[in-house]
Amino acid sequence: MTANTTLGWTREQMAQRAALDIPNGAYVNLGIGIPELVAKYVPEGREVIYHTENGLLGMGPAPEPGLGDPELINAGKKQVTAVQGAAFFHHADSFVMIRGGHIDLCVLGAMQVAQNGDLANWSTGAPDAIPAVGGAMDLVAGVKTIHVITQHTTKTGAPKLVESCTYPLTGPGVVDRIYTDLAVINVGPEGFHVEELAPGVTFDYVEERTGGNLVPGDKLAQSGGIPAGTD
Amino acid sequence: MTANTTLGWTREQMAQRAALDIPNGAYVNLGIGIPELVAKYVPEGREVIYHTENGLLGMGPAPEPGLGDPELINAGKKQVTAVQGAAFFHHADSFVMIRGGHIDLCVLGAMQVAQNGDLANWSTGAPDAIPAVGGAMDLVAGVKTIHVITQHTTKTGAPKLVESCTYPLTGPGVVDRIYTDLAVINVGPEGFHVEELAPGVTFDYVEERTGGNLVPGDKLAQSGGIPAGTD
Amino acid sequence: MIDKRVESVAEAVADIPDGATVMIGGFGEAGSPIELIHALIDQGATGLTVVNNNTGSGEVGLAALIKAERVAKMICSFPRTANSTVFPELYRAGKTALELVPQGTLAERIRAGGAGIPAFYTPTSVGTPLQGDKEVRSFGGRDYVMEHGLVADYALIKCERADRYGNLVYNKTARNFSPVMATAATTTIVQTKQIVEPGELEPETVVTPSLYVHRIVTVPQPLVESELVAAGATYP
Amino acid sequence: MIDKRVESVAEAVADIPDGATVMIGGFGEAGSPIELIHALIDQGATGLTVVNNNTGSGEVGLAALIKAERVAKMICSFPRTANSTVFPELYRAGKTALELVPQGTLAERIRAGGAGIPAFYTPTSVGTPLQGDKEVRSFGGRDYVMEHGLVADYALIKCERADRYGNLVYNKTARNFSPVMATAATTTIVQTKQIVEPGELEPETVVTPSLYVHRIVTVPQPLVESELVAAGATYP
Repeated sequence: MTANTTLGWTREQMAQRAALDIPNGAYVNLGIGIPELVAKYVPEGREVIYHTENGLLGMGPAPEPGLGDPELINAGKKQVTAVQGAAFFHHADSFVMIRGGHIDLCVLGAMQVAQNGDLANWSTGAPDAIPAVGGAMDLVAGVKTIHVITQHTTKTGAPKLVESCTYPLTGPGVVDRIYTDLAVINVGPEGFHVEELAPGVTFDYVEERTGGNLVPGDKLAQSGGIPAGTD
Repeated sequence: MTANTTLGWTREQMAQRAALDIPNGAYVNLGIGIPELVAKYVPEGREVIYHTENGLLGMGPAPEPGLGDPELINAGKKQVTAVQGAAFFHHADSFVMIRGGHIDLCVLGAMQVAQNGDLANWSTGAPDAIPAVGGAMDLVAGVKTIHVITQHTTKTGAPKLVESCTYPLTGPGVVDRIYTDLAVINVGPEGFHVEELAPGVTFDYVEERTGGNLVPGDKLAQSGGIPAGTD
Repeated sequence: MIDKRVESVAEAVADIPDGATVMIGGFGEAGSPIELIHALIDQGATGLTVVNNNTGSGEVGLAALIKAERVAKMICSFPRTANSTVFPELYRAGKTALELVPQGTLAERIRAGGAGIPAFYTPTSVGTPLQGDKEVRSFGGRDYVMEHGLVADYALIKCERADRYGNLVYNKTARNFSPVMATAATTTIVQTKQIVEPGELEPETVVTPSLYVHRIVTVPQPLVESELVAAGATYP
Repeated sequence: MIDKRVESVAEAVADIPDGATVMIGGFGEAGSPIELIHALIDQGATGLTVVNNNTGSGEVGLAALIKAERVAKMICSFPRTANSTVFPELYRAGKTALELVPQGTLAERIRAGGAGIPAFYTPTSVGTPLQGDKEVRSFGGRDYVMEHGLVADYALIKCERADRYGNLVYNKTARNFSPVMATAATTTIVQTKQIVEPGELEPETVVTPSLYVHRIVTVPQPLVESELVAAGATYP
């Protein structure tokens, strides 16, 4: 890995780190934004099948320029491809997969995560906001494991990992693990359990930027690069 | 029509009479027994699509000998064929069609029909009977129109059209019309409304063999054969 | 003979009255029956309740219907769109109401409506603002909210191939909400790219069986919404 | 690489414990996974709760499993069979319990179980003895009964073609309950007539997507139940 000009992981590195924890054979739904980047970093030798809630299991990467089909898109409405062994289905069937607990892992973005696992990622609750929820509430209610990728703080430096969410919830107690630019953090009995620190980042540095209770996790390690997956 | 040796319609004629009332373009589910005979008597020029609840819309007649597939059967578990324009689907989807009110007409057999339209056709309620309901309760609860084909009386001469059912109900107030060997009878505000009598059969003759309130219907006619449909 | 074909999109939507509830297929542009929507704009029906996952893009298709102020209420999961300010402006001005429904709950409510199921319980939205004042009930120690089936007077959907009976197959992720909407509407109106002879659609692969379809109109080369939006097109 | 294939029907069912709830696909003989059922008889698990529309025919397949007294309880819609006295005898002797469920309610309960829906309302059985002591509730002036989702530890199903991921297609009316059972079981075990390469199953026509399937065993020429029954065959 090349040296970073700023402390902590880049967006790409966060995605790369999250990708390490996706096991072979997993059925995975990736949210819009940084989570979309995860697919390209899954280590070689692991076969992972991507679900997009608009009706495709076996989503592949974006098409070659000029070869896309405007009727083959992902949940973010970007053109994608279908892999060998894919299946198309309608929306109700797609959410049977989600609500029924058949998707192993969902990787989502976040506005706030509380130390009890509450997630807020759909609305700031501002009076003039146009509320838009999409499939986020279904995903967090139904998918077996929820991983979040997010910057550790907002653009103005406010913590996104908080004691309790001030934004409207997407779901209560749903987050299992958080990948930020500074650390890999599990949601556990004592709140935020730091399992891994980005290169050069200290526990204290993370704690100063965290709104909830932060404790060293069982496997706390300083990352000397992108380490092997720990799940 | 050739003369009958007994008073009233034969099984085949009952089916023929019921078939006259099936309009062009109808989606129809036929029960086991006499109702199965209806399909072959639908007048020429009418296209009717048959649903079988085990997952086929567009059921055709029995296959030629030796050409059947044990995995292409009807609800009575007899081998059938699929017509051009058929569709296969799973059981939950099949009962979406039924429960959702998408089948126009169901023709069923009966043990008893009450003058308020209650139907009993699945169990005698005998203590040692093995209860078996199949799809009958779903059909009567969901299909838009329910027609019954039945002998007017039991083999021992007891009325099957009764004031109120003594057998366990399949569904309350569900029957619209009854085709017996003696008459065509609508279920209406005053009970059993006789709309048509089989050749040589009188209203009084029917009334003597009926357990509930029998009245002449608006269109009461003596059938001089198998008449034109009245619906 | 059963033949559900009609001659034109105008004829297909001619009887949709003011105040109707209309389900419109599509997720973004994929599966959006743009010609049927434009015919509905031409036809003039207003005060509509529209069910769609989104609120359209640019100023064509669903966004154009909304911009023409024909939509009294939207029922959808994601009314924000990258390329349109149409819905947000009318919503903020109080001219269009919004019922926000989680996407999976929306799909399941439509399916339930078509399946004769008046209500069901789902874990989605429990403990969130969208739980609202809905009934919450515990099954096996977990809380669920009660949601109601959703039906419509009309469904406007788009498919890839159809036969005269109304059997349909779709193209890739353009399938999305259309098969369940077809089950939940009193009258389902389909625009198809191609009409084929009965029997050409393999019975094992029909997605929407014919009994859910009432009118079929052929639109061999439908407009592509993203191309129209990129070109700054408007409708009418 | 993902590869859900196992070598034999014996291996496929080896871990099914006593007392398990097992959904078995098929409507009559169509879709009945007869080799998997026979492997389950050989394996010896007992005290099973079995979900199937019927109770088998003759003394092979499901009827043989019941005759071997491995089934403590049947959940089905139509336990009477033309060609078997197996279930009636054990039922009358009190050796096998019965939960009788209307066919459409059975299908929908299994679908709900797979869909994460703990309960729903249906008009079916209202005002009949099968309403039992279930909750009855009025929606829009009509009464409905509440029914619960049904899940299983295992599903045993049969399909026509599968790939190593577990995508499945079926043959005609042999599809019946299998696609919903596949969604409702913790472990879904499939016998397929043929294994094909990934990509050979057209993605538009897959009926059971791969994520519902856990084990696949190839049985190229499955036994035909009606032929066995006609020949008076028994198992084991």
